[in-house]
Amino acid sequence: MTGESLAFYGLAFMLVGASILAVSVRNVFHAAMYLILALFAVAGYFVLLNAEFLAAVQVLIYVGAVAVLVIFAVMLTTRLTDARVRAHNEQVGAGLVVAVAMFLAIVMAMWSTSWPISDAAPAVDNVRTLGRMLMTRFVLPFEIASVLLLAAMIGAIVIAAKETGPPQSEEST
Amino acid sequence: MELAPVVDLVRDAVTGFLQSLGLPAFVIDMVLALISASLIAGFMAVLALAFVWVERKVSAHIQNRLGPMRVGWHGVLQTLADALKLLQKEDIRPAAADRWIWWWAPAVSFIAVFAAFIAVPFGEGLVVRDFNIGVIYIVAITTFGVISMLMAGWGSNNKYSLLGGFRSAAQVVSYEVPMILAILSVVMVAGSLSMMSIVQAQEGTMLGFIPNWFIFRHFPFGLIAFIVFMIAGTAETNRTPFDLPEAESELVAGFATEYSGMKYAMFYLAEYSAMYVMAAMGTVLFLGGWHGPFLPSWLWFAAKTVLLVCVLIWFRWTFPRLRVDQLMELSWKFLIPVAFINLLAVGLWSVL
Amino acid sequence: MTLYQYLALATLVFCIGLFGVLTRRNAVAVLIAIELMFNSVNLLLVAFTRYISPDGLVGQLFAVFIIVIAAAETTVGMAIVLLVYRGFRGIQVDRIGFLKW
Amino acid sequence: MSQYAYLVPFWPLLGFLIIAFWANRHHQFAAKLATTMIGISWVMSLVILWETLHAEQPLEMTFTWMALPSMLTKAGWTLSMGVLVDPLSALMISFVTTVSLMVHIFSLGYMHGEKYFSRFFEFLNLFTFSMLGLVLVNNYFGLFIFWELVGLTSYLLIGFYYEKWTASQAAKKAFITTRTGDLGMAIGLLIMWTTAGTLQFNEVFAAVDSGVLSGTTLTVMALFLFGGAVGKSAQFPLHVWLPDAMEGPTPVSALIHAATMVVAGVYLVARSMPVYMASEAASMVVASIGLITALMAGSIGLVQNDIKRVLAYSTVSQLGYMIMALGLGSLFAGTFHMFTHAFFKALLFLGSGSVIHALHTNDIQEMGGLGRKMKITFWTWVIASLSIAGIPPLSGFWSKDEIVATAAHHPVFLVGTLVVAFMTAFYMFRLTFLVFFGEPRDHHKYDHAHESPLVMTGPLMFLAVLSVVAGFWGMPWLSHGFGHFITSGQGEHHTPSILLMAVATLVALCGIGLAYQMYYKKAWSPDALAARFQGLYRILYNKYYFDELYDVVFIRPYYVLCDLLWTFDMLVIDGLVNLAGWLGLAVAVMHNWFDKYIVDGLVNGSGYMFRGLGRSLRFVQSGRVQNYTFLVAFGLLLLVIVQIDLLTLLTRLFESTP
Repeated sequence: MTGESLAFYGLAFMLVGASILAVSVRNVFHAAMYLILALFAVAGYFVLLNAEFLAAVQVLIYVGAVAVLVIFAVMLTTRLTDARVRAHNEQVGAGLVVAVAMFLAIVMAMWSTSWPISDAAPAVDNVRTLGRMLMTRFVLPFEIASVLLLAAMIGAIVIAAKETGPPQSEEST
Repeated sequence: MELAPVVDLVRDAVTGFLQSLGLPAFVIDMVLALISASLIAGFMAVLALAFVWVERKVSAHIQNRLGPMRVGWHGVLQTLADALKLLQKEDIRPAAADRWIWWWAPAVSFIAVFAAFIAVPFGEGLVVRDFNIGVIYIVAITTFGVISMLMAGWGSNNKYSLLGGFRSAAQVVSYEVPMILAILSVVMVAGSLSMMSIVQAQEGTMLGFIPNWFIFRHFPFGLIAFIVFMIAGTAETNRTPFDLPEAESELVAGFATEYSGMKYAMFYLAEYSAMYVMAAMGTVLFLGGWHGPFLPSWLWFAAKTVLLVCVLIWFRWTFPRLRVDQLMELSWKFLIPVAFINLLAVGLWSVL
Repeated sequence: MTLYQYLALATLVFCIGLFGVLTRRNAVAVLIAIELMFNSVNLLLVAFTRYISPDGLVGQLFAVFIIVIAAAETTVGMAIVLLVYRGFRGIQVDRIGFLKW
Repeated sequence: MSQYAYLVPFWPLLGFLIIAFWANRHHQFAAKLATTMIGISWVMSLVILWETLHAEQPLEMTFTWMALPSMLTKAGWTLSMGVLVDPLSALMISFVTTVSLMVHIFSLGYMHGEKYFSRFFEFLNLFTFSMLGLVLVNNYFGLFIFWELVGLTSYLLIGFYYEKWTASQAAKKAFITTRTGDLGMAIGLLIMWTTAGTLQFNEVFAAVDSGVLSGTTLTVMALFLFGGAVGKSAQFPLHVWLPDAMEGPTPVSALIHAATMVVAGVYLVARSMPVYMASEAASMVVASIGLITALMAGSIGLVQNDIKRVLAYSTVSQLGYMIMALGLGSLFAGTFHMFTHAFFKALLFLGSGSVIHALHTNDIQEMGGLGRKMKITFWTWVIASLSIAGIPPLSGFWSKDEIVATAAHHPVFLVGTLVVAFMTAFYMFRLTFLVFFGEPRDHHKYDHAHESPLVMTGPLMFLAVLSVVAGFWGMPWLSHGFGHFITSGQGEHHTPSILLMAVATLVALCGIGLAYQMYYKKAWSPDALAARFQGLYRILYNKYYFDELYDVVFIRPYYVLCDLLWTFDMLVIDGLVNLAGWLGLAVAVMHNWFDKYIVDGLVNGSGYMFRGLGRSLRFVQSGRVQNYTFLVAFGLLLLVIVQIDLLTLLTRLFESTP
């Protein structure tokens, strides 16, 4: 039992547990909280996998923005006195079957694949490398991603903003 | 007198002792981490007590009165007495509260700030852990403060609390953008995200007498970045003039309305510690960290951070509170464009 | 730690997310489950980077892109949820059958 | 600049298009845009006028528009289009844009708050475009196109308040009446096309010179062509539409029905001067029609009570003047009067608009004493009235003097001209005294009257200045004045006759004096006069019964004809159609049986089949996102299963088991 495996299994417990709770609890706010926990666990894995920058970005973007957005939506759409409604629809059984089958199938498929595992040492100072790649080889996807963000932002404003069109011109009778 | 050798000495001694017990390496790391954590927690508590007293005294003197005078010399022990009083208070839980979320909110708020202290360099070599992404780490980890406020707002099941939570989330998310942009201009010049490297990049002087701090570099862009950073930082820590989440004249106490006793104190502790973290970041990024002549580095750092904290206090007692729309406009229509242009200018300066 | 453990873990989280997407009635909960799926893929990509091309970092880069896309997706998704809530006074996904027409 | 003359009409067209397609809801923007566009055209046309003043010869640009194959000649016909910048067209565009700009500015104030504010400016711009195009093209065909376009915009603007019954009726009347004249013009153009084979101005004139077009053909063609001018310029007997056109907004009356569009007929005759000069009979008809119109309209104007109608009859009368001068062969007199008339008549109409704006009534019997309240309107009105009456040294005097000088050789025309001058002076000052002097007759309205804002009075003042100075250009003492310019230096040049000037001035002063006695001093009662000459008064008051005459002669028979045709339709044509219908029904009954049992059987059979299929597939499309997602996930699962490499998997399993 090394420190790394301890961390791995601890985080795995946290991640899987939080994920299961996130998709099963009735209260959506609690689900969002479990989602944050799961996101945090993923950030921990990123640290374990020598991707500290990504871990920070994960916390900054997912926890700082996405989760806040989710909580906002929960607060705006669910009233505090939650009506006693079913949390899951009628395809729970079918969904469970497909999810389990999918898990087994993917695991089998992964196991049956030969991965070209490399023993090279992990890159240090990966922030600098990432930045350089973003600005050279991947500059086009980078720009497209920024345009996508802008479009999403404008789209969200347009969709969610209340209708405040120009005043209706009075029609002749 | 530098503190770093002393700290190293103590750590080596503890490590040696634990190794002699035959413990595995990660256990030793954990024990060391626990010791650092408790040190930081104690430091935070003292800090908060001190700053509450400083704030009360400074505000009193700004308003031409005396402030607390009774407990101890010039009331230095007043805050301690208040804290003791809060500790003894009954912990009231609203009947309709969402129990667990209500319980965890102050803890998360404390943990968020607490975790940020790990990356703060209190002096030359005086840092718990020098992450190579230290700046982003601090920015990221402090965003948990928002979550805690949302949790408190939701969990209390109170409309004032909920409104406070909404306001804080909107505010913090909005002001994170100009703050990160202001930080980026420094990071771009320093070429590193590590707090230590950024401080080291500010060593020496320009023209023989101007300290080589980022606030003076690329004049006036460094100064602009600093101003943007300070405004955004004030908003991030929810302090006046940006204290809308807890605006007492509108929302009673905002997200903290339903809290009492120790949990309420926890929010206070977190707020003052966050203020210190913000001041420490300002010091590291713009004011040259621990650099300075004659005095030991940790004293310089302490002096600069206390100065910035005093500036924040000065803000609080000088400016009136903003309206929500003004708050948003200040961020999206003024600070972000300014920060972007500033970033561009610094970048061009660095390239040319 | 080997790649297979990360693969299995990421797959598990992915399938949990899939289950959530298929069964939750609340639209926000569906979005939460989608975030879980995104994260499992990110985890997978970073694990591949670590174990297959530790010096290449392309996987991490794609994780960055996925985070960006997830942010955009959530933004638009939440806006749609708010709009639906405004129009239907509810966000039960199986009640909103208007895609049929 | 002259080579860019085609750009002059372009700006208003651009304004029209922008407003029509994009700016219909932005009223203020539309108005300012329209005004700006006219302003650009105005500046351009002034520059063009300046250049033309110094140009050696007219500038003409032509391109082939379409080539028509011909059954008659081998070469076929080509139809050209082009721009002609000569003194006449340069003069026309300059005063058209001037008046148009003034009217635009005036309308900013006058039409303010209208529901269709932007549409008004849109139409004004379209009109200005059409009018500029009309005077700039170099052939009759293009002229005819723009001729119809101005007719259309005139229709649109007369009927601007189309919710009002009288306005829409007036618009239709104007349109149909002018169309009657245009039919004649079209026939004239067809004659021109078949005999001369061209519609280019210079080629037609060359054909006239060379004798290709001559004799009876020429006379008939010229008279048919003049039909268009009669309709458009409201000459006898087609003058009836113009007074009714006053139903349109007052700025429209100023721009279209006083200064610009109605002089299109005058322009047509002026442009076709060589044609008319070649035919004695035709020019005599033109001159006679002009004189009759002038006398008739002037006499009607004496007794009317609607301020705008008086001005309308005045316009008709003055147009008759111009036509007469042209018919008498003086291009100079006709166009010069057209030029000066544009300014003072536009000014009069805008002034009446200002008065109407202040009082909200058209009836002069309800006005009075306004001179004290509306100083600027009053003084500009007086300047315009003096000008139209022909009092030296205002512009009307000089142009009217030229007409008198032209008519001096024909006794009938000379007397008629002087009578018209007298009547003009009389009715103009009748208006002036009734509206601006004396005691207010309707105190309620008087108390609410006020001077118009600067945006309305500004154009008034500007036009007043022009009404004063425009005439100096044509003073008979100038050797290189207007006459020299318009005829390109080869035209007639009268020796100025002081006697004629004195007589004309005296006549005008007599008219003014009579009006003064009757309506200011009240020395002679107008009512008593009306009572004494009751018959004449009634004829004049009812406008010589022209409308009633047309009603009896044309409209009633037309209705009767329509009734007859309708009856024919009902009985014969409908009978045939119904018969065909019955036959069709019989066939259809037979078809029905076939359809029902054979075709429908097939169709229903396939329908039942697809219904059954659809029922079984319905569950695939539930409209729920999650059902679809489930299907997607299921498909993904299948894909993943395909991806499993069983052999490797089993090998690994057995390897790792021990």
